Amino acid sequence: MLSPLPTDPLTIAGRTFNSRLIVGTGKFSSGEVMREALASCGTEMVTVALKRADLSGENDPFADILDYLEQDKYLVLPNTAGAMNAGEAVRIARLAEAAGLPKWVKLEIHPDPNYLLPDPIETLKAAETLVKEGFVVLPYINADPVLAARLQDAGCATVMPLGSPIGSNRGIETRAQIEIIITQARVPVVIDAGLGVPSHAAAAMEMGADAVLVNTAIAVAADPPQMAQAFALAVQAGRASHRIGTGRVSDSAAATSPLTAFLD
Amino acid sequence: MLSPLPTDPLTIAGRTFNSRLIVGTGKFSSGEVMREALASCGTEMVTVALKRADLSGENDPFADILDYLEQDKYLVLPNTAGAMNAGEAVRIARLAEAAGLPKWVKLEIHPDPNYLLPDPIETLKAAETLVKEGFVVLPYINADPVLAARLQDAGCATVMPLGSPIGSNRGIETRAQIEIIITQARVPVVIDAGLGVPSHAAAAMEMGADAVLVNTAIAVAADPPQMAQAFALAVQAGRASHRIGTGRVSDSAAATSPLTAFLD
Amino acid sequence: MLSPLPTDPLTIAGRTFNSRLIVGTGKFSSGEVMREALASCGTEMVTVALKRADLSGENDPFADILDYLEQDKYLVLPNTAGAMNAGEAVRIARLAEAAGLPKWVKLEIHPDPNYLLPDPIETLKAAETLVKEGFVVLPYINADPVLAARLQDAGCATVMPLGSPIGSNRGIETRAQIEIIITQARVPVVIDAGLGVPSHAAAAMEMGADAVLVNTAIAVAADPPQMAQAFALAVQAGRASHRIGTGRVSDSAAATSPLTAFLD
Amino acid sequence: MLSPLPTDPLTIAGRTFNSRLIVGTGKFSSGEVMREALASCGTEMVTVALKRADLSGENDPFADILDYLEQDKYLVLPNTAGAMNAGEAVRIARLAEAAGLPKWVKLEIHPDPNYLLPDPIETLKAAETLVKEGFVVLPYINADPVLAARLQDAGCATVMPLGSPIGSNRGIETRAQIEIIITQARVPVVIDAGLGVPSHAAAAMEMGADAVLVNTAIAVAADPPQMAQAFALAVQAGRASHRIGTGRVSDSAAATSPLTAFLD
Amino acid sequence: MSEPQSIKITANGRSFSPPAEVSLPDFVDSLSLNMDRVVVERNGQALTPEEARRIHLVDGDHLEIVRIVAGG
Amino acid sequence: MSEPQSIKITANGRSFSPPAEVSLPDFVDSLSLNMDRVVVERNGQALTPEEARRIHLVDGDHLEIVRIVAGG
Amino acid sequence: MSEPQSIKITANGRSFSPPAEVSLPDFVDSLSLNMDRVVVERNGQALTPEEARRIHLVDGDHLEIVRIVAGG
Amino acid sequence: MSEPQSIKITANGRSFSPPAEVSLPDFVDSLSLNMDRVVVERNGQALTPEEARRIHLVDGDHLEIVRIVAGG
Repeated sequence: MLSPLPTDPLTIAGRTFNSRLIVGTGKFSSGEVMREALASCGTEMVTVALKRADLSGENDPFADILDYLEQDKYLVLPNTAGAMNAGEAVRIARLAEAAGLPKWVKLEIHPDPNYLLPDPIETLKAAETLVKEGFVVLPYINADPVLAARLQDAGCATVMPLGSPIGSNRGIETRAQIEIIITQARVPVVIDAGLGVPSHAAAAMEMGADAVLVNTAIAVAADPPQMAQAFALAVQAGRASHRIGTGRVSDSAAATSPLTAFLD
Repeated sequence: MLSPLPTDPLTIAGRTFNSRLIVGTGKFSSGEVMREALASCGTEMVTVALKRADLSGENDPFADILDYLEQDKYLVLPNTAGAMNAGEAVRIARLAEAAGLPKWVKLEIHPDPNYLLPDPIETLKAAETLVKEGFVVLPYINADPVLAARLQDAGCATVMPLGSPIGSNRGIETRAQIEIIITQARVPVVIDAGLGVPSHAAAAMEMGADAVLVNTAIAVAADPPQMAQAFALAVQAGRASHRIGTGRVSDSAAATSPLTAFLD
Repeated sequence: MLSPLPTDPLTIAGRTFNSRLIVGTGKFSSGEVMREALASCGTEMVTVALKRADLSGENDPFADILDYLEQDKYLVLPNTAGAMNAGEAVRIARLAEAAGLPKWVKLEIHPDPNYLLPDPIETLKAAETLVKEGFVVLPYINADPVLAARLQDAGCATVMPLGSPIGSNRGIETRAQIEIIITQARVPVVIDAGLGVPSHAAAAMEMGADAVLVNTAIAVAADPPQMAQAFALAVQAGRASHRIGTGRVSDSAAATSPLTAFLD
Repeated sequence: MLSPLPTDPLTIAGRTFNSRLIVGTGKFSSGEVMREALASCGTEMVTVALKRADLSGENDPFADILDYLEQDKYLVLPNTAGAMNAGEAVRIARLAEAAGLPKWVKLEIHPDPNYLLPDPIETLKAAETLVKEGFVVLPYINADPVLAARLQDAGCATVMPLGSPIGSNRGIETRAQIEIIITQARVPVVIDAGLGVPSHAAAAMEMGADAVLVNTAIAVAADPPQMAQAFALAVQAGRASHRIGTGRVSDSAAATSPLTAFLD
Repeated sequence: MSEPQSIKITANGRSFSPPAEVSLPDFVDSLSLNMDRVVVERNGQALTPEEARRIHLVDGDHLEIVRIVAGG
Repeated sequence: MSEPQSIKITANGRSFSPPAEVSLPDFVDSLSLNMDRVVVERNGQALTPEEARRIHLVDGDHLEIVRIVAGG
Repeated sequence: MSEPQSIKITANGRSFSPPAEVSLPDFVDSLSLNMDRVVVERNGQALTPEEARRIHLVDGDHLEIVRIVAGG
Repeated sequence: MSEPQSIKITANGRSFSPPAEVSLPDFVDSLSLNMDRVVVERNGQALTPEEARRIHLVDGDHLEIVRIVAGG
């Protein structure tokens, strides 16, 4: 049994989170599985989406997702997925607030259905409006250091650069850009999208990211609760490594055993 | 607090280990720090080396390393570091056995002092001799699938391909070769050398490695006990991910939120 | 002596170029060296910058760069380096036109002096204005597929995503994003910035880029004319490979010699 | 039209070659296509294999490969593909010599049919025998620096480490090991196997390899003669870049244009 | 006796003709949706549950009726 | 006799006091710059060489005088 | 008169019974192979064309007959 | 009376001249090493502690005296 690592909370917009793993609720096979996965990994922030109600009379799947999310345990973060531009994103955020969700929003505007990559122009425009209206804005962006700096200047609570396209499981393909974003950041940096295995999440934390958001890799795993725990452990490991400071990469080898030639 | 992952023991030569993290004892700042690091990470196998006694009359540092290693908690695995050829390696293994250590040996023969890369010819020769003499042989090798197969055929208990040069902290630079080794292996595959951060260890386990050996990254960290735990968590995370099965890497994106365009 | 590859011209805004290597004129040790390098590599497009005149009375180095550029051989492409926002970029473009340069502009707006990364918001704004005024606009951008699509829709003649930061010689660190940009492009894609060695340029062309822009790697080389040729050869090689179509990457091996076991 | 780069011949075992591209003859669709590809790329060394004659009475395809290889233009290098051990490899080499081929041999011993990875033990054993018999030995090996050093000490004329498995087109997956091999080499280093596109070949030369061997990527291309030329250009480009010396990789950016803020 | 009058409104892009003066909750009911499970935007204005409960629809109203669902 | 009058203008962010009615080419000369080697923006308006040659400066003019230099 | 005697030899792993004293070239011909296109190893000994031409096979001979083919 | 005779031995590559018949433990002591902390190889033969304790050195003996230390 391991002695636990010291706690290392994350603060976003004045609220403290004891877990640096944010979990998306999409794609789980059932509400029960989702609930178990969320509970098992210790996350304290989860995302949800808004969707036009089906007026055909049938019930949507997952109609009652909030029944599966104890709002005292998790900050429920609405996203603006589906918005094609700044105006729609703002309206979605207001609807989420009107619905009684926290006045926080994961701002994502990705017109293109193939790669779901965010639109930098619309995202900045929407961020400026939502910040003015008092929302805590967490924008999902391409790994663009200049855009990240502008969003930070615009009052966003975090920046959430993508590691690779949503659901691609390809990990951090934008390492060089994300390193610059982290260097320049005055707000927490959350790596979102593309983290497919725990080592991807650990690597993100080792780079100095403040948190990661994972959805697909957990939700579609054969065992979501265990995979969620695996990601939680990896996030702790990577964060601890970053906090302690990692060794220098070296071009040659360095012996770990005495090499004094011996035995004639 | 996370619910623990199911235990997933490793068996080498009929002996069961509850941890898949093997720790080298080199380079720690003191015996106390080493002992604490070993205890905190739950390892059950640690390596030691043999060294010509200093006949000048002064005491060597670390003269009493065994005092810091409870042999009921850890399998103490002697290595043959310093051996320049098969003959010397065999003699070192015999000396370790005569000293009362377990009849196990981490076989490492690396004549070159710059890169400490293992000699495939001498390693196979020594392995054949030591297996005949009844040793449990764990050879440290370059990531060479054919050599790994031959050592396995020669009766070695594991193969230990390197990720990158000892102490380099560069992680797994031999991924393609190691994947082949794992595919072909009938004995446990232990990734040894070069793992510099927890994500490297997690990635090794995700690839299907059975265990990892870490020394430098833990021993020289600013806080060895915490870094040891970080590696232990990463190993658990990567192993769980491998056991559960990881998602397919995809070229395009896959939405985690409904994208049905909405809001006119 | 090699038989030449078939010519494979590039067309931008209706103008045809027989070389797919665009060369920046910065950082050369002298005008003579620059002229020789440009001549030796067969480039047909070179960039220049505008700079406030020094009113102190001394002469600037390179005051007479146009004397070294035969405008019948090269399209001289003014860039907007130094512009901090859209307004300044537009004014620089107009000054270049007033000076009698072609009504083309390499649009680059990078407020940050450390990484020289382009500002997506200002770049789109300036592009819209300059296109309206009849400029042929070649925007230098981060590897952002959505931004690239918007600039293309705004009437830009190319998109010029960066491989890695200007002058970093790190090659293509944004491969995944650039692949998407190329897939979506209806205008030529020019990889700009960070190409440090010929293989980087070849790789860009193999990916399907239409051209590359190289400056630092040529200008600061020990032998700029030879390095310029090396890049030109690599661009031809990569382009030919892309045109012919490259083989599939395979997970296993495929024999090139008969392996029918033989010799009893 | 480019001014040609200075010639930069390669010497192996006292024989000079004006091309650093060695081409394998396997897998071409016809002898005519092969002949044209070899001619168009300027190679001066090509490999062939030996194969048990078919005693069934039918003719083998390619029965007359030597008719397509002008031996005054190319050194025809027999390989030992198909040998399962040192003894078979030696016998194949002797048969090739008896057949009147040059007393040179590409030594390759790869028992495993899936990955065709070379056997280090058998390869060294065969090399020692063949060197004693006066053969010029070019061993195909895994990227193992210690093995490379031993083969060099045994009198081999080159070492030929693999970039990735034969026919995989995955390029240089063994970069770190090959860099060490090149650093330690006193004989030419030829990168063999896995080079799938011209940029792979250029990168190998930039690393300091003395030559590359390419077969599959050329032979199975839609247009082998043009692809062969593309590889030849890439090899020249990479070699020139290595000879000139490539720029330092930098963590930040370095401006290529004056950035003195201007325009109030 | 005169027919009860109906009005024309749009909801989620579709046209509906509920009776004049229908309350928003009754209209939502008529779609067999649970008022506690949806959020409504009326003419571009997001409505809290309290507001929504007090609304009576008028001709030309434009509604968006949305749900909170799983999402990443 | 009265002093020849001078005007205040700005060029590249610095203040100058050339004589009233000075021509742009003469002013550029006075800075020991070659008129054929520079491009001038006057009060936000880029000038072609022909235009520039005809300009006489007036009090409060704001100039940017730039050169074409090496750049990537 | 007695039957012409035959011998047993192995070539490329298969058994053959050519007439006694057959020459190697004749044996290779009998396999419809072109002597100029093959190389022969006899009892572990590689033969040059000149050597091969002079050989007569004897009972128990073990041959490998190989060709030079395309290879990487 | 005759001088006590000494013998020549090698230990860890160095020459020593202990008194004849010296026991291995006494010799190790004389090097200020703790017998319980070392392992000894004599003439290529690794010795267990029990064996080591019973050994008396003879002229020409070749010893390796090693310790167990930290190592990776």
